[in-house]
This record gives sequence, structure tokens and C-alpha cells, in this order.
Amino acid sequence: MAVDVKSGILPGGPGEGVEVLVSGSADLATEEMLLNIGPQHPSTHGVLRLVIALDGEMIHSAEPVVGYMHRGFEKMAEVRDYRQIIALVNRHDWLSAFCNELGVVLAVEKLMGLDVPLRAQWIRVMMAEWNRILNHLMFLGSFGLELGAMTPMFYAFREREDIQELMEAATGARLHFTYNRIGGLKEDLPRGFMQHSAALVKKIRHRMDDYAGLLLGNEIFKQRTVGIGKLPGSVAKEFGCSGPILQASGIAEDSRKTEPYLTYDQCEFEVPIGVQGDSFDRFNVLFQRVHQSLSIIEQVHDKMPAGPIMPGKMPKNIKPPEGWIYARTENPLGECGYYLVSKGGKEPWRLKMRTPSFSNVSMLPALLPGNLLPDLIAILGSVFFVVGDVDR
Amino acid sequence: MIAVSQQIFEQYINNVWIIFGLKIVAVVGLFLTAPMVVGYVEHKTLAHMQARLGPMEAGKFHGWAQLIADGVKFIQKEDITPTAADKFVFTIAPGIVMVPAILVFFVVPFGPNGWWAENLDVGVFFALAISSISVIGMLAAGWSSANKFSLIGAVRGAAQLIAYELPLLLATAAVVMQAGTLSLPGIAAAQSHYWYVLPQFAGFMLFIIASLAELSRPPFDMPIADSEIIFGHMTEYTGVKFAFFLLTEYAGIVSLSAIASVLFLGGWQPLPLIKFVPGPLWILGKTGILSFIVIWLRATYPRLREDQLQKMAWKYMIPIALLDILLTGIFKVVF
Amino acid sequence: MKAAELSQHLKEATGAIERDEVLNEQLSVWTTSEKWVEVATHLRDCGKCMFDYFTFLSAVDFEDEGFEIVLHVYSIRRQHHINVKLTAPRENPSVPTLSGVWRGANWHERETWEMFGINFEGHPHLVKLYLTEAFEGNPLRKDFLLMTREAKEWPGEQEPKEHAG
Amino acid sequence: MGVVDKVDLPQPVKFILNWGRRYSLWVMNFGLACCAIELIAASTSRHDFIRLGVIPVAHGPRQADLLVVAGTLTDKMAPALKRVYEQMPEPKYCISFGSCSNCGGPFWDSYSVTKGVDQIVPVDMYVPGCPPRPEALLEGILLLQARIGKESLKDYYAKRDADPIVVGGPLGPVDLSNR
Repeated sequence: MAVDVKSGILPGGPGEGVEVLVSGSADLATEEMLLNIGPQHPSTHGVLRLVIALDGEMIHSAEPVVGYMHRGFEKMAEVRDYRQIIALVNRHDWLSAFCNELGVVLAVEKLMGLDVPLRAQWIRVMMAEWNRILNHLMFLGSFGLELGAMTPMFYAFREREDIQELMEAATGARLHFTYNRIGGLKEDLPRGFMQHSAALVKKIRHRMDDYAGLLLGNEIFKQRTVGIGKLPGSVAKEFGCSGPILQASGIAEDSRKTEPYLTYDQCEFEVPIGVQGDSFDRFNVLFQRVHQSLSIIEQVHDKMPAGPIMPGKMPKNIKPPEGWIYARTENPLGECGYYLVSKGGKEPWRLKMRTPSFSNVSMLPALLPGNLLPDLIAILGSVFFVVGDVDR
Repeated sequence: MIAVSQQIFEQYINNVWIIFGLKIVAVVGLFLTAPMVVGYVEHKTLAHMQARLGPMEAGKFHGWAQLIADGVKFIQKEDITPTAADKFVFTIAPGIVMVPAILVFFVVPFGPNGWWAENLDVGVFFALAISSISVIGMLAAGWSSANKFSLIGAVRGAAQLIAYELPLLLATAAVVMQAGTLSLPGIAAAQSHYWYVLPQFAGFMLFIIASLAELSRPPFDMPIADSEIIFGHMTEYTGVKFAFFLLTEYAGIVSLSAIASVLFLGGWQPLPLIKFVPGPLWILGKTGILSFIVIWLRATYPRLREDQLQKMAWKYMIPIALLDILLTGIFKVVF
Repeated sequence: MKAAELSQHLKEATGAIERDEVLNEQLSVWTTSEKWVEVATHLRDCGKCMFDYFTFLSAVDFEDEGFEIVLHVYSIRRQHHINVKLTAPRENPSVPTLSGVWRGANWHERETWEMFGINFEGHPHLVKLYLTEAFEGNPLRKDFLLMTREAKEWPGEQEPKEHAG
Repeated sequence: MGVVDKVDLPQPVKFILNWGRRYSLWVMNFGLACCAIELIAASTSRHDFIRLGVIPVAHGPRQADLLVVAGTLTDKMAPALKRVYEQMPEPKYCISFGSCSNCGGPFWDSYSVTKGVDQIVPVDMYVPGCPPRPEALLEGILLLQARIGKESLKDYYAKRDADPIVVGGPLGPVDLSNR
């Protein structure tokens, strides 16, 4: 008895039809396969989910699903006073806590027209650069781990521990420093800090050779990354990518150079750029940025002035005047901006966070299609992002 | 009294079943202990290369009992079979992987004059053929787990094995031609003047690279690439079954290192000036050094991509292996 | 370009600038919903503006005065910033999408839609970005209450001394 | 696992079984936020909890014995945590690492954060801190190991809800002498 599959009805008299379930298509055409990566997957360092449509091994479309780490920072900033906000914003990009809080205090200080003492500014520069190295080391290590090399990760954390020890000496914390205050800093540097810092610069610079040997000079690493995931500069700009991603695409935009804040205008450094914007360039830019930061820290050591670190006694509840301001800083991962609207109260009316990772990840649907599935890891690892920074 | 016991001993030791039983006990004992040693050495080697200590607490002295603790723990774990899995295949897959790995140890010669479990005339052929059976178990495990990542891992593993079986065999073939025998003790005995690593250096390198790929060790660990596909075909396995997979993986390192040292490093043949060291220690030492290199590579290299690996096998390694055979043939005919 | 020059240029070129303000050396211009896309396109394409870098788009809830939508763009070539603003009513706020002008606007508009309930006409994929489907409400509106806070007052709001006394 | 959870085993057998579980804690790193960084720091060179037999190579939940929830759990992520916990084979332990996973931490008033992972999965140990130092996790692991060394699997399966350990908690210093 032949079954007419198309109609889905077994032959028979009226009312005797038995429905059969038809699954799959009759011919063997290749179908688009949906693959779900995440939210808990070893390669997404954090909780990012990617829904990928595959045609064979080729990525047809990719849609990041974010929000697994959405903690409502912007709403909570509206019910916190300015001191509490410093502690709060530490936590959205947990790898660059100092740079985050720097952005907020710069915004408030600018809105209030405060003059920050010179010594505080120089210390902020130094701490921001140490934090930058701290952040970059994490990604130097984890990118290797994603490509299967486990040793760089351990080396990176060996160096990170050293830097955290240094920063802990001044700030009292390992990860969320909360060292900035509106108008200056919590307290002055401890005795012997500069010598410790200077010795560490030498040590880190020496140890960077390990990474160069393990990854940059490694033939397999090059095979996996060169020419993979090329991002044209125009696309990067359109999506608002910043930091190492934008620089690897050949655009030397760095707000430390173009719109210097603090005392960056008195420091000499270069903005490393890439040639073709592939995974290798992004990694290489990150690597070069560490060297630039080390050189900035050395300059700070030479130029550090004596003096106070606060402009005088500040009130506990700070009430900036009515108005709005957009303050941007060059965070380790890119441009981090705070759009602050004040109505004169002790809490901000609105604190919009413009975080670098959000824009960087929003670029993925444009970058991933056309690449092979195994290269997804190499691309994802080189689009440096922190999930908390994406979701806030 | 002594004479009587000796008599009994001779009577029973000549019994084929007793000998067979003893051989099985010895081989299984080796299968259970050697991977543990390699596993522990891997823990410690990686740790010291990465500026840390590795296991220190289990068994008190430098964590020597870490893998024993792992084993004791695995037998207590809940045995989970996923609902969607094919239960029968899922259960026997670890066995399919493990039995060939044990069988390989039967033909490995550990010294001259009968330090082996079995001297097959086609020992090389047997060893290489049987070790590639385990891929069936791998495919079975990947398919029956009903998990996309497992399946991708299993298929990668199969593709990798097919690509690298050929250079492995061709590299071995050159050695077999030079020695004129397929028997492993025969090949080792043939190297009494010089080790084959000297004339067959290209073959040796091909053999090591191909065995790395066959063992799915870094830089060829795509089938179990943790950052891409979790744990490949082992993703869904728990408890004892997972322990079998792990054990097999490390047994593979030992057996392929042992075969490589028989084929290329002269087996039990000593170096000229230190001949007083007995043969079995030589082969264990050589196996140990090769295993160490396999571990060392894990600390150094990232992994390749699957298509790059295939390209390397078909475009470079197989032609080089064929060339090696050709040169060996010319060498044999001319001299 | 200096802020004043830029705003003068925009007034002449587009004719859609209602008012402008410079605060803390940063320029804001206000426009209307009808001219929103036109102004954005001009900012991107005009040789004097060249705003090629999309920084962010968001909104501020000014309660009775409605929502203020803020677009911030930057020109890497000319190195100047601008805030383009737009006031939307509190009832059924809706503005045209900018995702055709800068592709980066896509996610920012999704976020703004989710957080404020402002509709973006013509947006290609206006679905929730952060929260679960079951979540109700627009968290960043001022009338969205934090229930935990409503249930229990935050003791840290007072000074330690006040709290003790 | 058949027998061990129904019968009260003789002391030497129990000792060996507990010893194995105690020194082989394969950890599933459920890293969510800031605390994940400190968790990684605890596993790498300086703090190196691999010394204690806590092996961070379990990439999937199926091979893991210990779940460390490190970071803020959001309502959107909670089902995934539940699922990962259920995928782990018994006997399993769960550590809540950091203030966010203990109780919501600095995000106590957020509209999207789950205030405490103990609402989702049973927790054996709390490590307080924002984020806790790696040393706190190390002490926690020692305490957990001491507990595992004394427990019997029968009791383990019979009553899940033994009192959780709190690192640095009100119980005062815990006796580690018979480790």
C-alpha cells in the first residue's frame, strides 16, 4: 500500500484518513543548521550566547544574544549618591576597574569645574596605565587559551599577581580599587611605591618576551590568526568600535592622544596600529599597547610632582550643578564614556554608560558571516570584550 | 622440599593457561599503571613549566597519589546516561576504545630474550592495526551521546585518524624494509649496530607527528578541543566510563612511545659506553623520554585547525613518507 | 570645527536645528522627529561634518517634559563631537530609526526601546536585548520602581552619624 | 551508585572512598562576573589550588564534582545554572563564591539580579567578599575537604541539607588539625 506522503493522509474512505507525521524534506538539500554557543561555554569568557546559522562549515549569519549579565547599572546609578557610584562603576568592566571610576570622577569634576591637584592627576595616569596592563595581560593569556595554548594564561596570571600586589599596596584592593575620589584620590601613595613600581616595569618588560616567543613568533599561532576575521576600518567606525579593535583596523584613534585628559599631553607615547585588521593584528596591537603603557609609567616616575592629592576638604554629599556632560576616557578595551545629566541633586538624574565592549560586540553580526566555524574562536578571542561591559 | 616445589612450579608454568593468565595479568597491570605514571608526570611537568607546583596534597609526598584519588573518586560517581542517548552503544563505547589499547601492550618487547608477552611475526602490523580500532569506539561514543559537540568531536577524530594513519604506516614501512622483518623484537634486534633514527630521521619525525595526531594530543587536539567543543566525544560521559577514556588516552601515549622507541630508537639496545644498564630499563627510559616530549608540546603549542591538519597530512607528510620509502629501497638495493 | 561654527553650519545647511547650546565646551543641537534622519545623514555625509564614528544613542526621562533622545557622534577625521537631541512626548514616543545611517545604531536603539519604551520606526529587528521575554516594564523610566527598594529603605543613604543618632 | 548510598560501609572502606573524593575535586568554573577573575587567579600560578587536588580541567558539568558559582547571577542566567547543576553527577558540591552569588551583593536592589544562588541550587559553602580574595577560596576548599573526609555517602544521599560552611563565619576558627 503506497502512502502518499505529500498529502499526509493514508488512502482510505472519507473519514478513515490517518495522519502521518512527515519529518525532514524529501530530497537531500543541505539545510541551514542552527548552532547555539553559550551562554555557558568555555570560549566565550563570560556569558555571551551566539546563535549561528551554518551552511556546512560556513557561517551564514551570527547573532549575539546578550543580557545574561545585565545588572541594571544605569537604573541603580540613579539611586546611588556619587560616592557610591564610584564603587558601582568599578564593576561593569571588572578588568579595568580603575579606568571606569576615572571616567565618572572626570565627568563630575568637569561638571563642577573642580581643579584636581597635579600630583593626583599624575598618580591617576600611572594607576590607569597599570590597570591597562592588568587588563591586556588577561586577554593576552586567554586568547592563547582559546587557541589551545594553556601556558600563556598561567604566565599572564603570574604577572597579574605582581601588578595586583603593587596596586593593592596603594589602593587596598586587588580588583575593585575604588581609589578615586571626586576631586582627587583616597590617599597618597605608600612609601617605597615608586621604587616597587619601577622595578616591576623592568620585570614585566622582560617577561613580555615570553609571550612574544610563545604566541607572536609561533608558527601555528600565525596560521590560526593571520588573515582571519578582517575588519575594515570604515565598518569599525560605523559600529563605534574602539580601542585595540579600531586601531588594528588601521585607525589611530586614542583619546589619550586626540583629546588628552589628565596629563597625557605631557607623556610621549605612540598609538600602535594594525595593517589589515585581522585577528593577528588585533592581538599584536594589544601586545604593543602594553609596551606603550610601560613607557608611560616610566615617564610618570620621572615627572611625579610633590603636593596635595585633594583640592581641600570636600563635602561628603556632592551636588554638582544642573547640566549635562559627556566625559570619555580611553579604557583598556576602548572608548568608555559617561553621559551624566545632573539636576543638582546628590544622585545623578541619569548616567548613561557608553561602554567599549557593547559597541565591539554589536559589530560581530557584520564580521562573522563568511568565516569558517573553527575560526569563530579565533575571532571571538580577538574581539576583546568583557561581558559585564556589554550588558552593564 | 625445594625440589618438589620446583617440580610443581615447572609443571604448572608449562601449562598454557597459566602462562596465558600470567601474561594477561602482567599486561593489564602495565595498562593500569603506566598511564597513571604518565598522567602524574604530565600534571607535574605542566605545573613546573607554568610556574606552579601541581598536585601536592594527595598522598602527602608531592601529590604522588593524585591519579589514584581520581580513580577512587570516579568509581563513586553517579553513572549518567543521557535520555536521548543510544544506551547500548553509549555503554560499550568505552570498552571498544579500551580493549585495543590493552592489546597493543601484548606485542611490545621490553628486552631481549623473551621480555615480551607475545612475539608475533607481524607484530608491527598488529600494533598499528589494532590501535586504530579505537576510533570506532570514539565514533560510537560521539554518535550515541546525542550531543552536537560530541558528534563534531568524534567526526573530527575519525577524519584525523584516517589522514594520519597513512604517514604513520608509510614511515613504519621504511623501517620494516630496512630491518627486513615485521616482528617487533626482530626490528629491535636488527638495530644492534646503529639505531634507525639515524638513517630514518625523516621517518622518525613523521612517526612522532602522526602519532601525536592519532593520539589527539596538542597541537592536534581538535577532537577534544575544550574551547571549541567542550570535551569532544567524552562530553557526556561520567564516572568510571569517563575514567576509561582518560586511561586509554594516556595508555595510548605509552604504547605509541614504546613502539616508536622500538622502531627508531633501538628498543632495548643500549648506548655504547653504558652497556651495563639492562635492556628493559633502556626501553622504559626511551619510552619515558618520548612521552615527556609529547607532554612538553602541550605546554608550548596552540592547536591547529582541522583543515590545516588535513592539508599538512596530504600535501606534505605523505609525499615525504613516500620519498623516504623510495630512498630506503634504493639504499637497500644498492648496498 | 569649533562648537559655534559647527552649529552655525548646521543651521544653514539643514535648516532643521531648533536651538543649540554649548555647555562645558560640548555642543548640543535640538531637532525634530521629522528631520531626525535628514540631520543624521547630513552629519555623516557633509565634508565639513564627517561624523563617521557612532558613539552612542540613548534617552533621558525628564518626567513631565517627555523623553530626550540623545545621539552622540564623533568625527575621527575632524575631531569634533556633537550631541543631537530630540524631545519625544511621554505618550507613545516614536522616532525614525538611524540604523540605516550608522549600522551601529541598531543595538543602541534596541536598548533604548527596551529601557524606555521608545519606538523606533523602521528598525529592522526591534526585540528585547537584555531582559527576558517575561519581564514587564521599561526599567529606566522614572516611574519604574525598584521593588527591593520600595520594600526596604537603603540604610546607607544616611550618613553613618545620622543613622546612629 | 548502587551500594554505597544505601549501606553504612565499614570505616576503612569509608576512609578510602572519602579520601578519593576529598583530593579529587574536579571543578566546574561557573564564572559569571568579577569573581570569575579571582577564581581563575586561585587556580593559576601563585595560589594554585591544583595543589589541593582541585583540578580545573572539567570543561563540562558531566565530569565535575564541585560547582563554583562565581559572580552575579541574573534572572536570565538562572535556568542555565540550574541545568548545569542538574547535569553534574552525584556526589556533588556547590560553592557560592562572592557577595553577588551569596545574596545579590552590591546589586541587591537591581531589577534583574537573582538575590542569591541558594534560591536556585543547594549551596554547601559560602565565600563572602566582593570579590573574595583567592586565599578565602583556598580556606573554603580546605574546610570543604575536611567535611568530605568525615562524611559518609549514606548520610550524604539521605540528607542533602547539611548546614552550609561559611568561610570566616560566626562559628569561629574551624579545627583543621585532623586534616
